[in-house]
Amino acid sequence: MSQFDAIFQPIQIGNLTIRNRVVSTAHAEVYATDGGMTTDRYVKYYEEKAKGGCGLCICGGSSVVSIDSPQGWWSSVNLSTDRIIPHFQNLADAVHKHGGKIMIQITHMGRRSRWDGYDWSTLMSPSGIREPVHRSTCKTIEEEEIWRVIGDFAQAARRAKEGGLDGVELSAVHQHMIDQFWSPRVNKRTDEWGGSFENRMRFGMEVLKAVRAEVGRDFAVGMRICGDEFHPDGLTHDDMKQIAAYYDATGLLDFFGVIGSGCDTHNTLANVIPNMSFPPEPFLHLAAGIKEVVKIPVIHAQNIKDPNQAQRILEGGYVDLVGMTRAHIADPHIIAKIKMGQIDQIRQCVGANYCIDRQYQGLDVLCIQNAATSREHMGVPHIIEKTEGIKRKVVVVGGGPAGMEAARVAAERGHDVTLFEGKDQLGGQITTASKAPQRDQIAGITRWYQLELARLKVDLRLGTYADEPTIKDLRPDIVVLAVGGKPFVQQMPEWGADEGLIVSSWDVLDGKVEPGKNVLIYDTICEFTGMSVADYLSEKGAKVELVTDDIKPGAAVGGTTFPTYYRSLYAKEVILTSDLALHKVYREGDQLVAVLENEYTGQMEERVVDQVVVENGVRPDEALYYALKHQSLNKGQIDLESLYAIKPQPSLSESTEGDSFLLFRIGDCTAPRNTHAAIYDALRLCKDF
Amino acid sequence: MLLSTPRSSADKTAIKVAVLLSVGSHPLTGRGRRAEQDARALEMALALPQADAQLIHAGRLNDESEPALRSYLGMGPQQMTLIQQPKQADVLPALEKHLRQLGPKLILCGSRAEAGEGSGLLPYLLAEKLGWPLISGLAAIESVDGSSATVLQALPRGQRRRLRVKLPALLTIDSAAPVARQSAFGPARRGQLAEVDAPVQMDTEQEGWEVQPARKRPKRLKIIKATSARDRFKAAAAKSEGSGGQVLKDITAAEGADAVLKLLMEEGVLRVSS
Amino acid sequence: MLNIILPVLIFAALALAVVGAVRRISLWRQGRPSPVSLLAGLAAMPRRYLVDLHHVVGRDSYISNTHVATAGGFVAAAVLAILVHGLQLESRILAWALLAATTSMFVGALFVAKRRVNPPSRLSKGPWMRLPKSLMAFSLAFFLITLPAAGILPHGFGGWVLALLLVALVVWGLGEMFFGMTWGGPMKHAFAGALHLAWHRRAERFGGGRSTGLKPLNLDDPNATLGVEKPADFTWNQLLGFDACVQCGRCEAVCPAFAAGQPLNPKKLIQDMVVGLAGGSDAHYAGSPYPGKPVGEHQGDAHSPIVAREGKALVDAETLWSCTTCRACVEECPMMIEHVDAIVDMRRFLTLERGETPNKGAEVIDNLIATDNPGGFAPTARMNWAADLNLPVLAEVKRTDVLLWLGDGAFDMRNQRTLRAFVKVLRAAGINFAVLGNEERDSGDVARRLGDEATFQSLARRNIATLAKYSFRSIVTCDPHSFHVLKNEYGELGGEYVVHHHTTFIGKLHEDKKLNLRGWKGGKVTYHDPCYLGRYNGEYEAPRAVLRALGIEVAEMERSGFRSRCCGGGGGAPITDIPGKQRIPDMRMEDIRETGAELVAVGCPQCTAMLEGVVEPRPEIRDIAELVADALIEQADAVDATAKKPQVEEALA
Amino acid sequence: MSDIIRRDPRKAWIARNRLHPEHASVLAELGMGDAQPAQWMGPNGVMRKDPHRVGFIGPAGIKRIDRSGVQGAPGQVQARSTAAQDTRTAVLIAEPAFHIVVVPDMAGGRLSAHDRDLLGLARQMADKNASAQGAVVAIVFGELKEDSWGEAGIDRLLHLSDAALEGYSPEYRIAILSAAERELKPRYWLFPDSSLGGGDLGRRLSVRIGERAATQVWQVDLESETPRCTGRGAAGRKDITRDLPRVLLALAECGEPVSDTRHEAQAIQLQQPLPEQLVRIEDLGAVAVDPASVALSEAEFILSGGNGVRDWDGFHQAARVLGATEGASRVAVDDGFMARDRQVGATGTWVTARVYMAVGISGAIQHLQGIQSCDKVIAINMDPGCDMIKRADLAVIGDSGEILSELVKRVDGLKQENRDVA
Repeated sequence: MSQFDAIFQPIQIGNLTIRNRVVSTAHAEVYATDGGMTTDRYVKYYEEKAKGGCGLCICGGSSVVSIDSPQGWWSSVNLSTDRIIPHFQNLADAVHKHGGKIMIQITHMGRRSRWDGYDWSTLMSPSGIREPVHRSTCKTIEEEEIWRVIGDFAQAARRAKEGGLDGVELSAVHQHMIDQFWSPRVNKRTDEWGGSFENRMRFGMEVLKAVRAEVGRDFAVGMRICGDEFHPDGLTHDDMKQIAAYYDATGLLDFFGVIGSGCDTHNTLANVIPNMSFPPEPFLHLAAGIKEVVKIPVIHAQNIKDPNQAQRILEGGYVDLVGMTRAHIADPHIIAKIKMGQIDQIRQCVGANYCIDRQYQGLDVLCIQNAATSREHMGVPHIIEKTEGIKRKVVVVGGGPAGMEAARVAAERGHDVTLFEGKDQLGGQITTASKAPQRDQIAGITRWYQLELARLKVDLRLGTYADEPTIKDLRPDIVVLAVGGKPFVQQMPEWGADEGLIVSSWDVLDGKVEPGKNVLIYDTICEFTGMSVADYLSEKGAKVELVTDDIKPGAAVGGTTFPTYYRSLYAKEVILTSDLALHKVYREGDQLVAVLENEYTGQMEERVVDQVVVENGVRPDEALYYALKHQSLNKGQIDLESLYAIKPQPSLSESTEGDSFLLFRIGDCTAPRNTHAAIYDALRLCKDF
Repeated sequence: MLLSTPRSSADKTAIKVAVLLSVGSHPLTGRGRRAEQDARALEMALALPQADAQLIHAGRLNDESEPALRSYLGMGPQQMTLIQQPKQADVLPALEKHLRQLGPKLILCGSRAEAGEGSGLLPYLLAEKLGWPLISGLAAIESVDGSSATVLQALPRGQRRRLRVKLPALLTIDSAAPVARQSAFGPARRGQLAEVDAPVQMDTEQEGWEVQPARKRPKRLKIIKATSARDRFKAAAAKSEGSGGQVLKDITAAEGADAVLKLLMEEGVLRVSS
Repeated sequence: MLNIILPVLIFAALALAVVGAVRRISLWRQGRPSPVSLLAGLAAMPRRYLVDLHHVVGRDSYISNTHVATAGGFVAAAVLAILVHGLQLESRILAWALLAATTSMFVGALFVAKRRVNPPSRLSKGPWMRLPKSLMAFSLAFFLITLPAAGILPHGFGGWVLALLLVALVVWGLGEMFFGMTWGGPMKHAFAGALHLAWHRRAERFGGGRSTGLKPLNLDDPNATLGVEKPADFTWNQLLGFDACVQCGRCEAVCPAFAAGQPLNPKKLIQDMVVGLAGGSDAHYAGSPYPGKPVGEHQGDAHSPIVAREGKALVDAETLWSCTTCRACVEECPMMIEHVDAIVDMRRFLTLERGETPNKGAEVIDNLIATDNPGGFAPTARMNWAADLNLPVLAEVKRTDVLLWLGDGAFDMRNQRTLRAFVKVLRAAGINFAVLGNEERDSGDVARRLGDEATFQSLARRNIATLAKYSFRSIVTCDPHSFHVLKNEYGELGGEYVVHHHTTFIGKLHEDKKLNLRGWKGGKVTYHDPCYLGRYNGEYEAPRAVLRALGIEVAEMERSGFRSRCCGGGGGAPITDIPGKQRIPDMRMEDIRETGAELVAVGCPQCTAMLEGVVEPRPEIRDIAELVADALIEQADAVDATAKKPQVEEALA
Repeated sequence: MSDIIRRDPRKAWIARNRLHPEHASVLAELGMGDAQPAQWMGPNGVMRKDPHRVGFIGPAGIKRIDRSGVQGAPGQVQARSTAAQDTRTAVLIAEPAFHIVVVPDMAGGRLSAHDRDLLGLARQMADKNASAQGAVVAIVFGELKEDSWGEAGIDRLLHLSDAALEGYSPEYRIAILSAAERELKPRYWLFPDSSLGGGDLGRRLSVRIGERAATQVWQVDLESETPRCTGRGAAGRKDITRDLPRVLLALAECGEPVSDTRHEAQAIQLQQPLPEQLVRIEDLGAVAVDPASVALSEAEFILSGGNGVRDWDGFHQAARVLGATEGASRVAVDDGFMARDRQVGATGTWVTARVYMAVGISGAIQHLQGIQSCDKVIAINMDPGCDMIKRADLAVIGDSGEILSELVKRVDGLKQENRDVA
């Protein structure tokens, strides 16, 4: 059929025919912000995936069935009330319209949540053992409560069915109530709900029976489990095989979703959504192991992002369906692009985990590289339509994320686009970031832009710094400045940047300075760069201490990413020191002495090192902007009301004939933020050019 | 209509080549067809100058097998000898008897049948019974004279090795051999299926076997035996890294090339002999 | 003196013509029998000539007018000359009439002569270069010798010298025009042409009819020849048809394979058949050769194989496999010769008897036999593309209004988009339709064009048996090849159906106001006529009407409608893949680019595949079904009819 | 700066007091001891710390920090955890109850993964009855590079090597195996059912000794009453389960390779001399094949190019001269230097080459995944820190263009020599 025939082989799940083997697996979207009801945003987000060809969407990661499983933190869907039913109907219609199928994951989170919100509920778990990731304490669940929750599961499933969804997935993974009962690590009960294998299985079994009794045979019911908890006292792969076979034998289940790793510690949590430091499909063997012992279809997700990879896994027969969830966040049209033979046009997930790291902070899921994802309801487009208006000459200055996106979008609109980049390659700060160990995959963002800009025939002027005359020579109608910024190491003169006593993190990563042997990194920002520099230098054999005046180094790095940094940094004996501010640096012989001041006591201490690296963020590069600002029609101003409303800039209606032009600046050269901000700046501004 | 130039067995220079043919089965639909490797064996015989190809099938003639058998005749030969054997018969004695009578210099066949046991043992049994040398996995016959044949044997990874074998010999043909020519409707329809009777010996051993559709068996991913949870995790998520490789720094390009060459020679992947 | 010589000459020429005719007829009779009503054919001939044939000739008005004057003049002059000079009927009126006829003929001959000054390359040279002179000799001679009879000049004017000169001219003229007509000169076309029209093997083509389906082989008779091995294996009236060729080269001018530099020239092929039926070599052929093959190296006779197993015979196999069966040659032929029939007949022999279908041909045929589709896909995967569409399947619903025939495009990701689009259109129009699903098989088109009549008939009979199980009013398909086969070639095997191409069907839906379409907003659009829809089935208008309904004004290519240039995808050509100097789809894309179109609308999966195979940048290729589906205003969107549809919609899943 | 007092009376006191917990570190700091401290007073009166020095290796071999000051051995913390110890238990089977003979393929002179699976299966069969353990005998031929016989589960090793055994010598080998059959009377014979090698030898032996071999075996059930095995039939479309015969031709993954035990691999020899052999099959040697005709996934030797390749013509020439199949990294493909079907890695083709030579490829994680089953990896790269170097068995740091052209010169030279000799 094609090189991807295994992907496009339909499959039966229960009575349901799924059109292909690709699933968007359950994740918390943080869009059910209307008290746990699925919002317009929520519906459009899934509709886009269905429109893009996704076979099955399982929405609502950790959607709760009971009133006392609080959904506050990540705004999960609330199935504890019939109010949800009409919302589900909207959702189901939107997905079905495009031939997709949609199910929802339902659960009682047990101890795995936070109590300090909404109804301030009391958390419960089989034996009242605290859960570390959420820092949550809980009570021991009582028999009456067990039966109530079992009934809640059944009612939630009924609501999903009445809402027109195609099925439910019972979450027995991530240490929710069902697998809390399974795991002897947290189930210390001595009654019929704990102890022996059968007793530990009882709660899940009763849930399954109750759900099945409520929804009948003609509605898909699956279960998501883990293939190995990787906890010393947790469930092993063999345990999980036994459990899977046990539930499979009931004949009540229609599918299993299997992932690797438990996640009730920060460290294991990072395995569940493997970031770019992991190899492709690291835990496939666990899912394949489960598949060996069960008869029903098995879904596996975890670092499957590429069509070839998906085809290989499916063709190999390891599992029946592949979850490509982050792949769909990065490009909801991935399936359509595979079908259209546009493999090179797929915006491939790079595993930056911006999406999931936001979610763990209770923020809505967004994609680092695709600013249209989950903004469909606002009218931010995934597919840029050609303009029906005049074709313009657009000059973009700066080949970082903002500039690349601006050039791409303007070119998709059909304009004549020239992109200037001072370096001899595209990417801007992404290139710098990709130099660190474990971070090379982030260059995938640039890779996509490179292919797209070539496809769209953007006139790329690499290695060319655009100055005022060069730009005006092109007689542009629109100039977009995306020149980014420079490391801001001059903030404190005592640091000695001007005397050459310190170097910037960029200098190190870009290879402009040789790595020292004994290095102090001072990081005021506590995001990726500081950690990356520490990792990079220690990888090169340096003795490294990473110091911050913040509460901990890497404090702003998300929950699925800092653990992989920690694994690497601790292994290389990098010292992580908090609460010390860099006071000054001076030279002593051929050594440098860094004077550090304790943030809370003012106590000074020194370090003798041979290199001091300062990561103090970025300062916008504004020179070109001010050179052009007053010559431009709009004086460089962006109309914020239009921008935020995803409407065209009013200034676009002005005539740019002759020498006149519009000037906009985006990304870090306006104010230093992150990759997503830069790309969103560009997309929402340029989509109406 | 003479569609091929048949060589009568009276032709003194002709080398008699027996080609053993079986009824194949299409991998997707299971429809009967000429077996891939057997057809290649026949192709090899037909392409051999001076060969007098004798087509032999041991089995049953029925509505199912006839189109498949005729598709060999569609390759040009006018006749096939059909040694009548019932289902579940051990065709070896009948084949042996027939071949001894026929007295070919070469016997060609596919490595393995597409239906039934498909163990690939038959050619070996036959060679053992006849006392002939056997070469398996042929890609080509380069030349044949009265006393020997020079052949190319297909090795794994697309490699080839040249062998010379004393005749008479039995050769089994691999999928690396040239694709069989097209089978044409006209000659297939016209060709003769000459049935001969033969002694029947039933294969009783098979009665104790259980035969089921093949169970899908994915290739092994990783074997992780570690008992500690952390080690299991590490083994799962580890980057593929070698251990103790040799790193040559600060050397000249010539020295580097020498080191690489040495390893290539050791591993035997360089073929500088031709 | 002339009074004596002229009758002798005229009757001698007529006698020689009869001898020539007997010989020619005996050559044709080497062919296989083919039952034709001889008398009815002869009776129909004048009308076929004057109406049907003239319709084709009239496409070139210069030569058409010239031919009317010359041929009309000649026929009249010949009859009158026999009366006036042969039978010596004394009639001034006849003499004047003869003068008028010869004048007309002479004027015509002048125009013929003019065409022969720097003739276009498609015209054969050689003896054809002398024809205008012969025409002039004939007309001038008879004009002059008739002047006395008309009373314009006295008898005996000019004395014996002039008389001798005139006799010489008469001999030349009579020789070429009477004897040459039957023995084998350029004028043979008149004689053979007239009989060819009378006894054409596709009488249906006359009177505005259409006959494009291939004739089946009788496979039940084990002794019947499978296809054509030797010229004598053609039917006698096919041989006659070859003889009718005027070597005008119109076929050559429109042949896509010839233009692409593949070794095929339909005119040369017909001439080679003429060489074959009479015996000899092609050394005397004076037209464009097969690209890359010098003239003079091939020879044959009526009872030798046309294609040699090794070395050269009359024609090389690759010539036969270069044809895309696009019928452009047949469409253009003023003599209504059936090139495609002849080519397929010869291919049948190569495939069925020799098993020499080149390149992927054997594999495709094996796949068709083993899996019922040319790609060798699992027959159970035919409906995979529609897993999310809940299409009604006939095995379940048993009866429907419209049977949607999917074709093998169901296995192709590109064509699946077209099918999905068409399903959307059918649903929007509220049509009661169903599919055969996994019960459908390849229609047999490719097998048949590759000469594998056996596999074609096997597929066709099984399809017919399947179709017989269900009840439906009509079949609709997005594939013109399936369309043609179902409509025109299943009949002889017992399958009679009402079949529509999807564009025709959509056109009707639009007429019936069943579709609510929004206006076209894109750029310039051109339309590419699929051969099997256009030339094979005469449907040029419906696709254009649909495009008009979308608000698209088609920027027509120079070669469109019945003159449309093939995409290169027909007749199994992409499978046999005979190399040329360039690729046919590239040439077609050049035609498309010349219109300045940004998008080319198509209506055939083969055309889509071939044109999309042209390297980018190139205009976008969309099936008409996709354009219509895009433009549908659905209930939900009706509120905001101007909303843009995301392009991804129809790509889907 | 100079006016900051640098004397520290407290330290001076500690230096004198041997019982003071900080005695050692102060001594070191003052240059009076041999260990360096983790913190000390700087010349400006600001405490200087070297956090890398905190703690010491305690008696359990684990880093220990004792802030009570009772214990301390500064300066010893740098030792990183030592390499994992070999935890395999050694197994000696002196008096085997029976023999199981395995005839591994030894492709490239080493035990292949298939061979190891087979040895794992043999081990399982030999160890089934703990009270009457069998010995696994491996019979190997020719020149070999393998050195982990015991780790693969071999108790006895019969290694035969003479000139007549090089190349294709099935009849000679069968004579040897027949002799082994007579002398060892093995309970089972195990062969890898590979396309040549064991697949050929195993069938030959089975007909020679009159045992109907089970072929394409992928599962052996030792638990049932009589041991049974399941193998593929009908071109892989059927599973045939039958009683276990004496000769077994098994597929890859028929068993798990031995990993927990180490065996003796004691060399043994045949007692009886071999009968003279009539040579009916003569090996005329390997024939050069066009590497481009070998599928990337099967290629034995791959030359793969990436971002670091500057001279692509040189690269292609090198591939030609070396007779290597060409591969590429994703970047090289994206940049248009190589075709998409040449891409190696998890997102391209998984390769299994005996030698994989990565030129200018830094080793993205997907790429490394795709080459994990390659035997030997050679890396040529400018960056000694890249992941490919870590993976490589041989890494050369330097300009790839120059190294390749030097290599080409040498190989051309060798070819010339060979021609001259011939």
